[in-house]
Amino acid sequence: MNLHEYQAREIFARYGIPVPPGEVATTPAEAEAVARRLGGRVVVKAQVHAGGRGKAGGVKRAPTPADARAAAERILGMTIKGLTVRRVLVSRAAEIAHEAYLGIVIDRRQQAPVVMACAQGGIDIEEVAARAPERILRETVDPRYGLLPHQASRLAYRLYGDAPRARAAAEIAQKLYRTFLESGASLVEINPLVTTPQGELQAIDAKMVIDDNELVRRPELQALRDVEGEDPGEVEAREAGLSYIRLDGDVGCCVNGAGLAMATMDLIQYYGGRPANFLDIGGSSRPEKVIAALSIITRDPSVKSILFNIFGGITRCDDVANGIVAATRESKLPVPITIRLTGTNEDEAVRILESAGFAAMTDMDAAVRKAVELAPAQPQAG
Amino acid sequence: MNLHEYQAREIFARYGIPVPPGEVATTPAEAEAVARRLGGRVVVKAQVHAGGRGKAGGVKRAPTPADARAAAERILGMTIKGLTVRRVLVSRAAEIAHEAYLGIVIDRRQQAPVVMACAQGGIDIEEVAARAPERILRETVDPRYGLLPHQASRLAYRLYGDAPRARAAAEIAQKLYRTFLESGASLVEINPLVTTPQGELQAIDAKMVIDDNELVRRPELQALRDVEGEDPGEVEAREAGLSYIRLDGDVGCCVNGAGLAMATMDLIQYYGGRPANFLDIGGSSRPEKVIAALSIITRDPSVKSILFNIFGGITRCDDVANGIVAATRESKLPVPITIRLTGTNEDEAVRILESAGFAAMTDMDAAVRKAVELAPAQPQAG
Amino acid sequence: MPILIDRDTRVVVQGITGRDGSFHARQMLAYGTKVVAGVVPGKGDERFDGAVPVFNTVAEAVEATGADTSVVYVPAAFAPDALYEAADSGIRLIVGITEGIPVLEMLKVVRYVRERGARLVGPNCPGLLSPGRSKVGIIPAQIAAPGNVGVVSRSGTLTYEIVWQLTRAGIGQSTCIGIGGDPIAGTTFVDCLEAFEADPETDAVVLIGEIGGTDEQEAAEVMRARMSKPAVAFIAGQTAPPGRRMGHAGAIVTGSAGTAAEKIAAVQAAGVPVAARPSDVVGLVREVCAAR
Amino acid sequence: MPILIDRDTRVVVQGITGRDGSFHARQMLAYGTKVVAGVVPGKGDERFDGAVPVFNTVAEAVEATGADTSVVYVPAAFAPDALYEAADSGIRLIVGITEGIPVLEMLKVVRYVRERGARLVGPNCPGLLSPGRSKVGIIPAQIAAPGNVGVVSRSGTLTYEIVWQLTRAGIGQSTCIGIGGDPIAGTTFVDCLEAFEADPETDAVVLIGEIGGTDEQEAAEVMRARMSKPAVAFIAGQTAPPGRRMGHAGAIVTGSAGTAAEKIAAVQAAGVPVAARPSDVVGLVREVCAAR
Repeated sequence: MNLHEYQAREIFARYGIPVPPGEVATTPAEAEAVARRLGGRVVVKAQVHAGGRGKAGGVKRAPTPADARAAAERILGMTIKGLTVRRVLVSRAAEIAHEAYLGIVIDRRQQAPVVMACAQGGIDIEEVAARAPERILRETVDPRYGLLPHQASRLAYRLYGDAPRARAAAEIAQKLYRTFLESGASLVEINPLVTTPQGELQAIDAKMVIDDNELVRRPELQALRDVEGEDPGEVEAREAGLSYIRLDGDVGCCVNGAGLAMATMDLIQYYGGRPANFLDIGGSSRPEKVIAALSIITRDPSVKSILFNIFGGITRCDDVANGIVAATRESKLPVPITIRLTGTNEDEAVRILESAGFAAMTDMDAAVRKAVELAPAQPQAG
Repeated sequence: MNLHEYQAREIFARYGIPVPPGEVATTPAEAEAVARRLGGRVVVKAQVHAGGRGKAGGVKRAPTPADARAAAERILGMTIKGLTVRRVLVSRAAEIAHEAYLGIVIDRRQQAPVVMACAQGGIDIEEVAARAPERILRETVDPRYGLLPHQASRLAYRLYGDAPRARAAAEIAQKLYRTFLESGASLVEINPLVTTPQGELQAIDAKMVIDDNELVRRPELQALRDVEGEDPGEVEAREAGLSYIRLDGDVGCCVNGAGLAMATMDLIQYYGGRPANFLDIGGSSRPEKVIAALSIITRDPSVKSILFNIFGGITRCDDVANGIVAATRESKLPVPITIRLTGTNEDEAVRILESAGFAAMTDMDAAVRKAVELAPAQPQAG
Repeated sequence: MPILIDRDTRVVVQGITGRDGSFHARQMLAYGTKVVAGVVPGKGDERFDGAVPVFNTVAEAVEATGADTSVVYVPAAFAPDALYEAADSGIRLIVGITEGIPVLEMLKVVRYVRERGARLVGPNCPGLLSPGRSKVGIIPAQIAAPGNVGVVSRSGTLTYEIVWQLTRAGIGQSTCIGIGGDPIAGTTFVDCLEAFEADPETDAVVLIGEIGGTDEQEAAEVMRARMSKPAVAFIAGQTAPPGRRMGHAGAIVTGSAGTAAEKIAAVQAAGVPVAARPSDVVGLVREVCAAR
Repeated sequence: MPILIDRDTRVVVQGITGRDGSFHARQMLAYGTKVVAGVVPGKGDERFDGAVPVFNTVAEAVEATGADTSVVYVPAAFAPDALYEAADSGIRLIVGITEGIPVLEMLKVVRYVRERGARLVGPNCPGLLSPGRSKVGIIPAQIAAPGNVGVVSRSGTLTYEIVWQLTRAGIGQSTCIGIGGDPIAGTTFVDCLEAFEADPETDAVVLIGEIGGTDEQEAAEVMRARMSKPAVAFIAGQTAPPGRRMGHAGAIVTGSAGTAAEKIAAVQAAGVPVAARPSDVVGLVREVCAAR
């Protein structure tokens, strides 16, 4: 789960990481009031779960409260990568002498958290990693020991030549590690970590991603989820225990298992179609899940053809068939459906579907090809 | 540092380990008042840093508050292994259906904490360990992981056949481990861990030893030290940064280094004498330490002869010599002194001592022999 | 010889009385797997389905039954401790089926298990199936047939799909192993490839990958440099939106975004053919075996 | 060849500007030890006594100077981190002089150091002296002389006493090593005995033990079963009151109270003579060497 910048900086501050003062606002008037409270120059920043906010015009400097209001007016309601901006962060503008990067992620290969720093900050760190990996400084953490003081210090002395800044940076790295660990994060980032002309360090942007598996035992973080800022289909899916991501195509699909779901999407493309979504109903096959899945798919107006691809293992094909029949009993489907089922209780499923007037297929390629054919060809359709 | 039972049980209770209600009392009237508050039968227990309190008459059951008063009257002021009882714990008497042992210590060989349990409790666990070690159940803790739930559970199921008690015991073991870890203990013990006729578990006696090296960072535990309950010489020594243990003999000794101090005591015995103390002035040789050491030794009335044995390495012999001269300038020593010094600045030390009227030797055997001779032979003297 | 499990594998089921544990214990028993014990704290002395003894602890189960392999169906909140317990009770192979274990927990678990000389497969994995010999986990038995192709995969149903197509085409499997899709896994593609390479009854390997991480790139390196046996791959997620699954974090560490395209390129560069569709796997297996 | 250190040993001093660190760094330099670097965070770019470069981190010191050995004089509160740092900066031998480190910290440190392939001597130890070659720690140089007797001890000044008597009697030493008196130590008697056994320049070993723990009993077992070279022991603490030093706790774990009497009996049972007085060590060394 991604946190918004304003949420992440609040958590950072709780752990003692220096962040410039700021508050979130949902209206231009609020933004102006916050700017007045803060005094001095501020920055108004769109709070959306999308990268490249700056380039999209979602970040504006405002020398006066009136400017802050005007900036908020322009930013609130703006759409960045398909997401509507509903909140802005109004934060005191920092004076910047130097920008660095500090972050912590899990290194899958070393099976350890890695603290990373880079003397260039405020930039696209992925690009640095790909182009000039030697510029990224690393400390691998033994998860049984945590980030040891000398590791934080070593990283900090490599990042900054002077002892005062190195000491401050080492302390921030230690606090950032505690934030990471105690929040169950899979990523925390300060980008940029700014040095002011007075030589002080400040975390100007804050990013946190929480491991979804940690949320069960961290209701206080779960509560930070911004459902308004998400696709409503994805919210509904999560509540129904499904995994759903909306895409640009027109063939809506419902599959059991993430790998098979991705392979199904790939096969739709292989046969010239475009998947409208990723949807994994998971291992269980309770009919309610199937009903929820169908409701989410059919609500997407770009879906022109629906494909079920079920490989029955633990999932029982007859359960899925019953779900489809139940979901379509009350309201007829607005678009054609292609159903492929094979494996556990396949025969029973076919019987259930056929007696409800559905055809059932058992071959994946054939089913995908048919579902693609049923979506009317649209050059560049969305 | 040893804690008293009443201190340890308070810490146990803070960690959620069930202990019967009770309070400490310093007078018989207080003991009676506590017994009245608690209601029902109580136990009155001497609070001294000595084992075998029960055998020495330091633990008495009291069915009524008046009995508690009477028991406290007999116990307070009593001497157990040379220590005067100044406090009693008045605790509600538990009904006992079964007694077990539960403890945690550091296993030096495995370099790990070991949680130990024994289905026989309230007994001398060292004796069981020596005589029937197979009766002690063990779980070795990986210090990087702590006592894992399954380890506590495994120990508990081996200790008790029934699931309800095993679950309760596993929980107590986990809490005891947290107590151990967070207190910087080198030993924690519940002996006995009692099962009441209702099937509930209670910690009836509580023992904790804190690693002295942990006290610097744990002032709240340091504050629990009962200086009144200790030998005044040992208290003074600790405050002066010396390591001192009073013994039964008459040759008082002052040595630098624990190993050499023990070897010196052994050599006193080898030559027919009896050491009056262990005293290690440590690596530094500031004259104040020497002055404090001499004051502690001479205050012990059983000391008939004093021996200094200094091997100068980091310790400088001239510093020690200066300390001896300074300490004896104001008050003459009541008993003869034998001084052996060798190593760093030995010549200078000899000069200092001789000009102050002391003889100085360099051979350890010769010095010990002489110090023993100077203590008048006393058959079985104390 | 199949890898990791065989006819003699003696299995203890941790969480045998739970919903998933009981269902799959029965499936394993029906397949002929030697399920010798179950573990559920507090249910020691019971018998599962009147036949399999249940113990309070894995240590007891191992002592009483000689179990050497454990399969864990314990809910996520208790699963790490179940994995720790298996590792320090003398179990040599631990199969973690449970999904939803936090990554930060798993970082500690994998080290603990490794230090104690055990192997963990999973978590969040379907387990292992050596057709005709033993099944430990949840892979449906009816989709597989004995043979000489090793299958290793990060996914569940996609594996079943491909195994089923192999079986229908008359291509049996030596062992099918699902290593799980979590970012931190006890067993990697590389471990499995090495085991298949060493297994005299495996003639070729099918590797089923997906987006995220760089496991497939590491596997490609092993297939290129250290494997004599032919391999075929399929990699899912060409149409997956970038940045969704550990995309950003992974990319900072490795400089790779973990896309299917990168993985396919790496595997092909190692001389291993990559199937465009799951249904192309059968044909490629036939080709690489014939070319041998 | 002396054990663990030699003329080529390149030493970094952690805490070189502190009271103890600076004094002993000078002593080591005067002895001819290759003190190539010091480490004090925040004092990088300085030079100690105008000669030894000081670095902010051990990693930098190792990279710039090729240091392979570290000696730690850092105060107890910061010493564990200094030990961790040495271990993960490529140092192979770490000598921990600092006293007062909590046992619970050391339990974690010893595992960390071991996993990273380094050896820790100490903490709370006087270090090592290979007479005429190198000195790492605080053993006074003037008490020792080159020769073929290895000395290993848990104590400080008692070691000096015995080494000095050996030297005065014309018996030189290959290496004198003080492993420290703390309950948890990185290097044990057994480790040192094995090293002396393997060292062609050591002909006999003097072991100096004391009460507490069972290290001497374990050493006795090694001297009996795995050592061809003769040994002599002295064990201090026969008159020490029982139950004072880890007496109770140790006894519960091991069933042994760690008394001198138990240790002496164990060592004698291994065929190793135990000196009644420190001054008897010289004679016994002569005897065992002559009998060889």
